[in-house]
Amino acid sequence: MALLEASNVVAGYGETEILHGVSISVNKGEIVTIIGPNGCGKSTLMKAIVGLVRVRTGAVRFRGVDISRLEPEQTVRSGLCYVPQSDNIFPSMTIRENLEMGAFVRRDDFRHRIDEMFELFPDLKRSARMKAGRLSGGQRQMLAIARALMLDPVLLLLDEPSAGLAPGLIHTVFERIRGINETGVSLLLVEQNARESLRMSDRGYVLSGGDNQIEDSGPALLNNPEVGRLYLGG
Amino acid sequence: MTDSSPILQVRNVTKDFGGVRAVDRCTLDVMPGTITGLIGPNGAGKTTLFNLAAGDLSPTSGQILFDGRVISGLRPHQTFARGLMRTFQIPRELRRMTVLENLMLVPARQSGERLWSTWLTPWKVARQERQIQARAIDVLELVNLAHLANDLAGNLSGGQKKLLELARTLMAQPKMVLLDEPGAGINRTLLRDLSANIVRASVERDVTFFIIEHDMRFVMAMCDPVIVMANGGVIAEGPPTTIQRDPRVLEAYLGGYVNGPA
Amino acid sequence: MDIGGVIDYLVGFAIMAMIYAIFTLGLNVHWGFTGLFNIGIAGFFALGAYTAALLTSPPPDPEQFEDFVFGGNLAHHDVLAWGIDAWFFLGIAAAAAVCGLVALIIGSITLRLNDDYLSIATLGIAESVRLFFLNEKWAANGSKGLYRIPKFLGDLIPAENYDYLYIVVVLIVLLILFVAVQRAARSPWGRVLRAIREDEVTTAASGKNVSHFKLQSFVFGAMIMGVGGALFAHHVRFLSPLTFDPLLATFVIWAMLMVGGSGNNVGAVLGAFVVWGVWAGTQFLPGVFSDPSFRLLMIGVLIVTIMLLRPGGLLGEWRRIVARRPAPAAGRDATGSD
Amino acid sequence: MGFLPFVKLGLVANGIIFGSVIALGAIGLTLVYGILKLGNFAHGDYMAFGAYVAFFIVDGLLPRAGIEGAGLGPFTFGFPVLIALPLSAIVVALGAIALDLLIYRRLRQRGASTAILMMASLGVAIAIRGLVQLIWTGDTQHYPRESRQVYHLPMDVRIPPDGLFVAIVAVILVAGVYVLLTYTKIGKAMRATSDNPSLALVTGINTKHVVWWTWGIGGALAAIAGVLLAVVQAQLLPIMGWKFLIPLFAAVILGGIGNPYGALIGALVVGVSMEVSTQWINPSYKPAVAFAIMIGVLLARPRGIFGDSQ
Repeated sequence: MALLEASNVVAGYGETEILHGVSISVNKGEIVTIIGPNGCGKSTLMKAIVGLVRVRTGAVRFRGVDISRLEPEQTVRSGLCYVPQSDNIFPSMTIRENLEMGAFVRRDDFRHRIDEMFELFPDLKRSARMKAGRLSGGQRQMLAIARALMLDPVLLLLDEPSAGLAPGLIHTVFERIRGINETGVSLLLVEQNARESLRMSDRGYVLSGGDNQIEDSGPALLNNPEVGRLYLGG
Repeated sequence: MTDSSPILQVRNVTKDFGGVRAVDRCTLDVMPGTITGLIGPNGAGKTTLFNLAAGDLSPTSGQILFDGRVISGLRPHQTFARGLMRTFQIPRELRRMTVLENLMLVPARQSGERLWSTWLTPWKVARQERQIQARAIDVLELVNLAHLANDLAGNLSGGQKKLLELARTLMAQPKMVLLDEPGAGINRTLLRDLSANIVRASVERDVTFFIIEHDMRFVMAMCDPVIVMANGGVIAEGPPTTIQRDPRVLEAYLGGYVNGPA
Repeated sequence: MDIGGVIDYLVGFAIMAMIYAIFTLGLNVHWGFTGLFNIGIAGFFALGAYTAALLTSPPPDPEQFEDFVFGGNLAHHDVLAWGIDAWFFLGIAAAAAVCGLVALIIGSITLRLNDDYLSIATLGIAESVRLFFLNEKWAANGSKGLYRIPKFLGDLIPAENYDYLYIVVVLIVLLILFVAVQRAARSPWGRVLRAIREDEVTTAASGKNVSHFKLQSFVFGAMIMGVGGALFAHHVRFLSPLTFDPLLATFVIWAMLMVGGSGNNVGAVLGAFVVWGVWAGTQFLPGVFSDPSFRLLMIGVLIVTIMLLRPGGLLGEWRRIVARRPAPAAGRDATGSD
Repeated sequence: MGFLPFVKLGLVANGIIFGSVIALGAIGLTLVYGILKLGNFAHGDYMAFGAYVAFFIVDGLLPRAGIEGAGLGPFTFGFPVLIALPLSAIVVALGAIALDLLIYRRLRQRGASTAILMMASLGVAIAIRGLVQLIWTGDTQHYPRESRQVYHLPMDVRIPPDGLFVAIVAVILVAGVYVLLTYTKIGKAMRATSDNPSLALVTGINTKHVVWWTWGIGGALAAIAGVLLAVVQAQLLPIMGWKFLIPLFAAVILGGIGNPYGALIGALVVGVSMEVSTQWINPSYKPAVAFAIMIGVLLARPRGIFGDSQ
């Protein structure tokens, strides 16, 4: 059984319907990437899964349980953590406090987890008492991911982790993501940077116009000429 | 067909938000009379560039010229007065006002906007109102919204709000319009109407359009040239067919050969 | 009570209701048309009333006004020197001008900032004006107050018939202001104000200088309130800083606009009559209902109820009443988009 | 001390006492402002209500149980006030939460604008004052008191023992708020919600609880501020809270909206300025001084002296 299974999800904002029935799944241990041209509904799909956008019809099952009616605060407790694309840190709190907020729903002692995060992201350790608002773009992204990892999530949802980063940093971020996956966390990524993310993905989906278009293994999608056509028409 | 001097010139413009650089030494020209497309992956800085040109933001460095004069740093109503109008990605209609009122607001230098003229020269105001209303109805007919003239704008559908945004720009009779994703969230039929309206305005009213759009069919069918932004700067520019075949553009979308070819 | 007494009472009632209607019109310009949140109406009320009173009052009698040294004898020569009671009208105009000036100064500082600041600033204006007239005994006799404020047309009309004259004056002023506000509200000027109320960004993108228009609205509304204050001064003919407590000089006016329907000038006038009628009427009720504190409580509850049930007021905006659809839940839309 | 030789130190001391009362009110106001985006015009009336609830306990309730008294040690008030202080805080805290459930939550769910929220809070302010006047009349009241000698400190500083009490209570509470916001889970959740509400939601923070805590803390601090104000002013008046709004908002704006530490500093600046100004101008102009400071700050630094520049 798939870890996460979204079937025929219809969702949108106000009167506008963005997703017209999208189905995706993530199996345990996988990295799955969703790509597609701007405005295809990738981010909306993420938000629908975590409960920030209401799912109008269709179902989202996580470990077999329907989570499509849960509040975001409840989906987090079930082991599904989400990193938004931007504004994904608490700027006036210190880095350590940001990590503590990530563990908000944990009831056990999570100090060792903070240390683990500092080991994974040494940059953050050096400035643990600094206000997060003073971090650079790349460090912010790292902090946001570390924050989400504080819960030992089963599945991590990352919305465009490479957005707005310098090319050199993008590579580092993807390295880290691969490292996270190796510790047993399954990942669902929405990415603009299709090539790099598909290369390390087990599977990928291409969305366009709020519908599923193609599903294939990561490398196979990379070589599919149809993908380019979906982006640039023609 | 195009003049020799560009109507909009972006000169080495940079915009930082805190630690994030949204627009990075961007330089581009838009020629008068064209329908120029602006495409690029998310976070490329397109909307920020529009905000800078329209006066909603000030650049950190660099200059923007419109019609040969510097406009960067002006406030929105001042860029409007120069003949540059923008629309919003998510329509911002005036909800509790009618569709007609939404349009009648737009024309500049209405004598009735001076408080005293509503008392001292009401006949002048009334005459101008009649003219403006007639024009507004013309524009509404153009975009097929005339039957909704007296409905509250807040009650329009998403697609109709998009048309209202376009109608507002037609009402202003600007020299140039910045359209931010006019096609997002509207259906095929409306999209066709919209394109037809843009082309007509461009030809008949001599308006220059600069359009951010993600629907590639729309861009390829209408825009020439197309400018491609990525990471805050321009990476390619040219006629749509060339852009479509340009490997750099696809790379920008798919994530380039940052560490050598894949 | 004989018929004459009833009529006298009704005339007095109508005068006050109409004066309140003027304030409600001014508040409608602020809140109903522009969305400016003025909770310091009392400040403009007092400023208008004192300005008019000081300009028209006879020179102070040292026996009664120990500290009061303000000139005040400008109008003393002869109230009818110019054929009509020019000083009376000059006083009203000056009241409007002073209120407009204060609004101009405070508005130009606060209106370009966050909207919340204006409301706090209006509170500050109200308190500062009250403190000024309370403490500066030389200006307005402090807490003992100003009395013997002249009647319109002086002693030409016997005191017992003054209300019958004055109701005509107030009615005419109210009519003039009503027409002026109505014209302005329905003109392109009013359209810009309503556009600002709906969405400032769109209005700016339509080429309108938002902060200028907000300032115009704030000044215009404040001037109307000044006129209301001036008319009040010549009606009650006694002013003290205690007259302008927030209850009767600010909150009641808000309740009137809420009841009448913000954005609706007819509603504003109607609301003034209804609320003032209820206010005046309840004093004849037995027990707790005539207690001013109970009425204060009711005004608060009324405002909250209207905010919860009909934010547009009972009558709604003059254009039409439209069923409100629930807005999408705020705050649930996370950041970032496709 | 040499510095500012023209300022009377006694006034500075009074200013600090007064400022600490402002601080208790302003911290609650700024927390509500930051987390709920609501400039709460009823905050002053929460203070007044708290003072009157304490009055009811001291004057009506406790005497029946045989607990009475004034002139505890060096202070004018008696032991009952110490009992009433926490009780009143609890009552107002619960009241503030109840009002949120009854009014503000519904408005938020409807997506009401901040102006509508503020308007509703104005209605609440009026209603509370009406209620207070209805129950306790509009006349001046005071807690049972015995007059006491003031302390004479060096440099001609004289402070009433009550003032000392007020300052100490305020210091303890401000320290408590600091500990709460810095070290406790709910305090951090409050700061996180104020910082980035939608991220707080996906982090698993129960924003509903955060809202309750915010009102609870704001209400409790307001109630205590009200009691302390009644103690230093030696009287209760229904309008005391409304009159206090200007210094409260001035402190909040001075410190940057939503910033509790800024509000503390802002409150001390406002309090000291108001007191020291009496050296040159009529003391009854104190609220106008607070207003002038606020306008001055808005002119120079619209986001407050300690506000972020972003």
